[in-house]
Amino acid sequence: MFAYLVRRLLLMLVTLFGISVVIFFLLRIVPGNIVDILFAAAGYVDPADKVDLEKQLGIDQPLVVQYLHWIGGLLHGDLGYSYVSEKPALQEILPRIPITARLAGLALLFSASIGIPLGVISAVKQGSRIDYALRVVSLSGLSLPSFWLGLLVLTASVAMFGQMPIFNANPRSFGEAFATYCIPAMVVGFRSSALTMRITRSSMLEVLRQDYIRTARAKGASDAAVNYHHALKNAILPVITVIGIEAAFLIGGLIVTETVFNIPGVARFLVEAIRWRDYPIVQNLVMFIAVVVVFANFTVDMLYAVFDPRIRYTD
Amino acid sequence: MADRSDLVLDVKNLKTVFFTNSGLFKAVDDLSFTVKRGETLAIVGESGCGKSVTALSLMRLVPDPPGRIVDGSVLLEGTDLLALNETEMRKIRGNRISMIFQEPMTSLNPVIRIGDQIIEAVRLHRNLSSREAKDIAVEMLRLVRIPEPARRAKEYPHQLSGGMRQRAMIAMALACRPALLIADEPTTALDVTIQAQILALILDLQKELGTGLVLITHDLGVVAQAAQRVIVMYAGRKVEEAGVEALFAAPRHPYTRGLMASIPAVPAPGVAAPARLNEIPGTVPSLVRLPKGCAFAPRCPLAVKRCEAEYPPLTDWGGGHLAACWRAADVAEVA
Amino acid sequence: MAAIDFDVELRRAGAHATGGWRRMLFMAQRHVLGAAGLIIMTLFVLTAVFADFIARYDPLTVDAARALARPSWAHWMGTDSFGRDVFSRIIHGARISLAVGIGSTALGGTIGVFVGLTSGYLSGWVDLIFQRVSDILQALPLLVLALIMTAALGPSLPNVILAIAIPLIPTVSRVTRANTLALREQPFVEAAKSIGMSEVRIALRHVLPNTLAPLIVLATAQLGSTILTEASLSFLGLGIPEPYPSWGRMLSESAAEYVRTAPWLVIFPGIAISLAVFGANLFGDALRDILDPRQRG
Amino acid sequence: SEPKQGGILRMYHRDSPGNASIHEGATYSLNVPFMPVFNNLVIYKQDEAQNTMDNIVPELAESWAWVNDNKTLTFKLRQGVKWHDGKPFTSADVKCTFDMLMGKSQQKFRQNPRKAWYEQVNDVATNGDFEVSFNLKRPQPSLLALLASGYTPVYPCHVSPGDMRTHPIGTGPFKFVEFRANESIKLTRNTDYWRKGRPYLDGIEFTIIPNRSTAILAFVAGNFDMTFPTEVSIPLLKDVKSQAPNAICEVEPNNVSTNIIVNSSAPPFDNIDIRKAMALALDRKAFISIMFEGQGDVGGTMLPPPNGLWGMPKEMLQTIPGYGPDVNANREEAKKLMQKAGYGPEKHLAVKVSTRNIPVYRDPAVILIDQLKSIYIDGELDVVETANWFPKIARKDYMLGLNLTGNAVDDPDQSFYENYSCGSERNYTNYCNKEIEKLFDVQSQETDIAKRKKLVWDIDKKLQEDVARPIIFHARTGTCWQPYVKGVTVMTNSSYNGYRYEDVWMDK
Amino acid sequence: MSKMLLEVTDLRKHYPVRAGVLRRQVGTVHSVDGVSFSLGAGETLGLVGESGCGKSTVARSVLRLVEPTSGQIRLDGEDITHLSKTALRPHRRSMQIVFQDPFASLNPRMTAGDIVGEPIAVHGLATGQALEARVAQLFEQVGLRPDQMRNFPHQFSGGQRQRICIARALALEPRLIVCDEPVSALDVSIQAQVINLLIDLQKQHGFSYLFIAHDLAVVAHISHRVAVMYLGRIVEIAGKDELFRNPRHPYTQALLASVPIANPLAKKLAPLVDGDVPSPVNPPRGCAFHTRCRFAMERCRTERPVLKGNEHQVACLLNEGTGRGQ
Ligand SMILES: Nc1ncnc2c1ncn2[C@@H]1O[C@H](COP(=O)(O)OP(=O)(O)OP(=O)(O)O)[C@@H](O)[C@H]1O
Ligand SMILES: Nc1ncnc2c1ncn2[C@@H]1O[C@H](COP(=O)(O)OP(=O)(O)OP(=O)(O)O)[C@@H](O)[C@H]1O
Ligand SMILES: [Mg+2]
Ligand SMILES: [Mg+2]
Repeated sequence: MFAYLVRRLLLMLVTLFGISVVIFFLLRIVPGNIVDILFAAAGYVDPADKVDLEKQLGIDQPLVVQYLHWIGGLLHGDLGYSYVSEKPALQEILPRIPITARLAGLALLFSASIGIPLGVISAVKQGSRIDYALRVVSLSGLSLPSFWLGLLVLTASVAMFGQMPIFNANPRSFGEAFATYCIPAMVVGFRSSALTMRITRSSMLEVLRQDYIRTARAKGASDAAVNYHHALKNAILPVITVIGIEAAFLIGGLIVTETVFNIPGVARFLVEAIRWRDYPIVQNLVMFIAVVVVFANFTVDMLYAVFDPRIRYTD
Repeated sequence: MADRSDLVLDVKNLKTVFFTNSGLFKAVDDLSFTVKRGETLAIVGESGCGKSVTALSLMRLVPDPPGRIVDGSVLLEGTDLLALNETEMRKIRGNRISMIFQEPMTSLNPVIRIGDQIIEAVRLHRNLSSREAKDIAVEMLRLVRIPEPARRAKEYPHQLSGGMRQRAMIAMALACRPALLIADEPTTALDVTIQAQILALILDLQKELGTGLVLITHDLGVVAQAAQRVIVMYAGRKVEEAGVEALFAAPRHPYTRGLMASIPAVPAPGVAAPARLNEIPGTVPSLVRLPKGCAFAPRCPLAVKRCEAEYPPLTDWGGGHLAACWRAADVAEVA
Repeated sequence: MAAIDFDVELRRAGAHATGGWRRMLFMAQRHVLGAAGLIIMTLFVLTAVFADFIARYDPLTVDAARALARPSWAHWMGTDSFGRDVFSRIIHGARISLAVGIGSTALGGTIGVFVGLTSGYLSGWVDLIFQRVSDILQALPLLVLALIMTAALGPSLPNVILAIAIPLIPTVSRVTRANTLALREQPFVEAAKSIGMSEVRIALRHVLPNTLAPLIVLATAQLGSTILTEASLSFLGLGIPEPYPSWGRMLSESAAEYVRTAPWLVIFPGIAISLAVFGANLFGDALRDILDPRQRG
Repeated sequence: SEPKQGGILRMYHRDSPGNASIHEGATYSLNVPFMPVFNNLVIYKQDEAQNTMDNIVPELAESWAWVNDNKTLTFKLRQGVKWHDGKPFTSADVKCTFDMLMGKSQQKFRQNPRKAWYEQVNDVATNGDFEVSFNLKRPQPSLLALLASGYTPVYPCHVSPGDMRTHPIGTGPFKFVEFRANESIKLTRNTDYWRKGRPYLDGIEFTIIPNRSTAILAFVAGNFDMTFPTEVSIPLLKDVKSQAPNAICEVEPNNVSTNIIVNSSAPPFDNIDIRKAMALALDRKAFISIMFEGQGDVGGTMLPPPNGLWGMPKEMLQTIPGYGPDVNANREEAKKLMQKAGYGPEKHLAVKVSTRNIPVYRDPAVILIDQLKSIYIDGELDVVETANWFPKIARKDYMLGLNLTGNAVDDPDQSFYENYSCGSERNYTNYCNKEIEKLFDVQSQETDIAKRKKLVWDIDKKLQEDVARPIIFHARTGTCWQPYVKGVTVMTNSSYNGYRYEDVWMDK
Repeated sequence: MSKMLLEVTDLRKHYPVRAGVLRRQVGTVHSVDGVSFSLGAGETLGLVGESGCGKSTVARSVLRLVEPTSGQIRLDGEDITHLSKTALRPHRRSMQIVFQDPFASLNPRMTAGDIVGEPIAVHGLATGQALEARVAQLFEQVGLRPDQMRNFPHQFSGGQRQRICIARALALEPRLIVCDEPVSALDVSIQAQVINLLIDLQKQHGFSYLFIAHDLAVVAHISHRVAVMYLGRIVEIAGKDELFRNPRHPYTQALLASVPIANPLAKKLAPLVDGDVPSPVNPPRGCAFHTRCRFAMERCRTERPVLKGNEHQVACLLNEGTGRGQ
């Protein structure tokens, strides 16, 4: 087990290193840099100023040097300075993380707490009207562009309550907290709950065909015991994987949702930073997201071992 | 069939079909038999002839859809199982009637400890504390000769070898001391040396508990060693039934006879070159398009016109030796 | 025992549906939703192919005089602020959206299959590298990658397709790899080896065809999500640019300004997107049921 | 009713400005939130809608005078004014500010987009702590107009340009509190403001909402007291009106012209005939009707009257090719020119129309392409990301570009020099006509307004006839606020100058 | 033993068990651990043993479908253990394999005709009409109708599928056919058909079979000589009659005693051994069977017996290496 952990961590480091290379050089391939943008915003460029500025920001140096500089800093906890705001990147990124984390957490929670039970019901009642209805609803969840769903929710909220949930970093009341976090989380979670439901359903169907389910029935176990005790315990494994993968996809959904609901989280910030070619922000944020995703995958693997006694990472 | 009170199981005209997209599968067709207390009834026949479906029908576990028991009655200690509702049936399953499945590898829930799976079986039918149930579980494991039962109870199925898993299955099936145990090919997936151990174990326990046993197999050797009475099935139907000695001494149905002849035996000394086996030509018919008459007729060396037109009735040839063959009388002569 | 109508039961099980057409009809009945999905998809594909004949107006012609017309007989879905016929734009938009959907799925799928097959077949170093690369691609969120790609390449149809295709590669290659590894152990592959067949030929003739079914299912599901990704990219200003009438852009741009004042500008592209994605998913689901041998009843 | 003290004005912001330093930016995204932090020497009267010379009032200066044959502009400065950090304001600050703008000081701006405004200024001299003079190379009456722009705040000497980008210090009615990129900007009342009794508001809070529909919804729902100024498009205005009928909305020109930049240094547009044909093919009315439902203005370089001070009269405008009312006739003529250049129904000219990936750029480009179809030009839209737009234009890597030009001050000096003088950084088209350039100087020195106007009209007409940078239209946009917000003035010939907000108050 | 078709000497196949940070090998699965045997032309060698004892691994190694860890495989006297893939190709024609599972052995997406024709096509032995004719001939040879060539595997019954597999193996006219449990998955009544077919084919063509099964009776029926494997090793090898008449290894005896005899009057089953087969990862030291052997002596725990004897070889320390007599 310990050896396995170390090995996994090493692999994770390799992956993260790879990501750092990819993201760093990918960004440099993207035409246009912060200097261009700054001058575009000003509508003019004085070549001398441009050179000065490039020097000042250090983007005149060879890429490899820049890369080593970045990684070196990263290892010391120094993320550099945002080109745009000129504040330490860490200071820009850190306060936004809890916001997105809360959203993502709530969305996952929502997705699991809706998706899993509905998936079980749908599988148990396979072929029934309920099954069809649930499948159609979940599919419509998957078919709505998320910005569109978000806008609909906002419009409906204004039309019905004359109010719009506007982000408030320090909600004063439950209502505000609900509006700030839960509604957007539900919009994001709706889509992934549809996914969770589908995967739960197919996983359950698979498990329900297994011999040991028949054994449980032969013991005289009730339907509920068979479905939830014997079947779900086995069916949950692929669901965990999907929820883990969802964690990565969630970031994409959050970019859009944070934009629609105007939530100052990391996802939207990332898009802005890409637009501004604010490399220190983009690089570090992407690295942060990658770390989260990689750890999410790792957690999923660990959860697997918890839920499935057959998996005991001994090697 | 003298003493009715001694009957654990009385199956009459059982008919189970499958509605599939290639047609109607008559998996079990008009099957009747009885099992006495402490008796072992073997059901033999080749793959797909309806042995497992028979077992599942007794348990009322035929998957629906596509399967359905469409006719007959199953009297277990006098109660017609087919007339019970699902809740009542659940009280009987695992309690008065229980079953050991073919695949010990897949028939145990991989994510639940062995002990807990047995405990569940006990507590479903006995009003016991979990402590007491646990003791019973360990006791059962000891009974099926699993070494260190208390430790093994805490293990998961994958930590056990195939033979041990089958023992655990047996422990689970017998935990409530059922009146009838159905063992559906309990040793097919195991090696010969392990098979011998498991068979001996089942028979011992059966004797000990006085349970009626339905032993399903396709291995005539196993039948000969274990059963008192035998049913031979072919394409969903019972084609022959007899006491084990009578059957082996003088099979009345050409299929039974062919089967016995085609099984390779450990050879008698002195035969140098490999000898051809007696084979039954042709293939097992599909259960959808069964011939109108005797299903075995196309492969039968004795087949006559009548066989193709009319299904032969089960006839008693004396001493409870039943066979369904127009030419049953000639079989013995030919053999 | 209740009387059982054997004929009804058999009909329900599809026993009467033998032979080509009747079988297909039965499948359609059994998988009503899947058939609906197939019909939707087919309609969209036909629409895309015959857009020039179906559309009643040029989708790009601007006409100030008829701007923002409500849906009417002349303009079934109204016109946009440029006076362009929304119906014609949606019809032509089918081309774009399907080009994005099918194009990126096909591109990502093909590369993914190649990578997965090679990786599963060669194992060793190649496999290790491919797997790390796909780890890397997978840890970069799809939308982020697409964002950077479109930013890098500029928003044009091929670039958007490429940007959406790349994140598909790791998913597809993983599925292919897993299947390949499983198939390599199959006796029929060993049999092919034992007759002295070359590895490449085995991979192409024995392994690939047998991984196709799950891949087709995956592809249909991905098809829907690529269309949605394009819409999201459009919303973030990085989708297919004007003048191509992509559904995503039609929706995201008019959603901002015309939800209430000219709702037809929002509703129809919205329906088109959802319907296409819905159709692809329905069809994909049914395909999975049909192609998955374990699902057969 | 009497203005009331108090309340925080909540406004959304369309876009996160890169930094907080007005001098380093060229977008009113900076002016709106940060003008309230500063004072100028002089300023356009904030409660007058039209910026004119007559509406310029003193601010940090108490008075000004033109001396030395109109070659020196002297300001007497207000005394007792304090920077927000408590340091006293003196003439040194003024000198520092303009020296830096002219690139003469040690410290440098990261960018200095309006350096050209001070081309004619020799130096800025102080005379004691409270007097400064601008010494000019030649008379330039409009310098005062430039100094009155919202783009020309006075910066403190003792704060570095870098700090001004992140934490601006001014003398204005509001103090900077915080700026969270992509999130919010907060200002609070400067209790020490030199103008007694002002500002009325306790503070201003901007919430940055780049997504327009979200922003408008939030305004409609009452989350904001005011929209971002001049950001409400005509269709959205209708939306606001229908949902919040009480809201007050004004639609005014913002002195931003939408124009076509033509790369005349490379084929095909090095051919004047093709340029002319293109100009003739424009149907400006159609643009305006599509983009603004009719509420826009046709004009030349200068914003047309009545809102604009320098625009050509209508009659004169219509004599310019392409401005005539008969679009079809114009296009017939255009076709002839095209045929002369070798194109026709069989041989179309393929052209790329480059523009930025923003609707206000893209939409007119789409219309343009459609209109060019009528004269055998097949346009293809080439959408360029903001980051690449300017380098691309600078490389002359385009044929036609659709561009927006905002004029900070409704004054010919600002527009002409910046956009049309040879070698100017922002002369994207490299249009260079020495004769016209001479005329620029002539009008610039002219002190008689009427005469100057004539000169300006002639220049403007010539520029249009040369198809240097055909102006398509001048846009109008809306600003909305809740009925209880009072004292808001939306300026009608500039969108850069009216955001001091010291007169705004809330009646609630 | 001069004219041997196949000679296997001290064959070993070890699979590494990897673990740890660097995926270092921490253990070894001793799937096959020193197996030697030879097979003459026209001869059938039966190989029996419990599940997991390495029978299939021997089969695969002989065909070089897995690379043996060590040892030597000589086909017709030529060492093929280390031949390259290309050099091996011509030899592939001499040896073919039939697998246990007739369902998984056939590519579900190819027609039966294509499957059987594939080896011929791959070796370029025939094309077009000739190929078709040859396939038809093979079909007839294994008792299938040539018109079934166009059918797909799922349209055949289990026995028929195994015939297709046999036809495919015959296509290259090999001299050695390795049969890895070819009848285990078949119905009892079909099993006899396939065994008879194999016997008939051998009579016609003089093939050699390496015939693997776990059913002693089946092996006994078809083989000339029988080898018994236990945990990766051959523990006893002898002529069929000799082995059944006079099994010397306690394991062979247990196997024989465990086969249920299809005669109700015969002696009832008495399991001769207890417990399960040990794991091949950590095979017991000494004699691998000592953990289950009723006759295990102290010596068995430490000393590993080797095969001894001439015609009847046995690896047992009892009776000075001759095993336990009957
Ligand atoms: N779920 C099912 N759907 C359709 N047909 C079924 C199903 N289960 C069983 N059958 C059919 O019923 C027939 C009898 O099957 P059954 O499992 O009882 O055979 P068996 O005698 O137990 O064979 P084996 O020895 O292989 O276990 C088979 O021909 C099979 O096709
Ligand atoms: N690729 C492999 N990697 C690791 N171990 C393997 C591999 N293949 C086989 N083994 C192990 O080698 C041992 C022998 O396997 P093999 O398949 O040869 O047994 P067998 O005698 O054919 O068994 P069966 O009767 O079940 O077919 C087993 O313990 C198996 O787990
Ligand atoms: Mg069965
Ligand atoms: Mg094997």
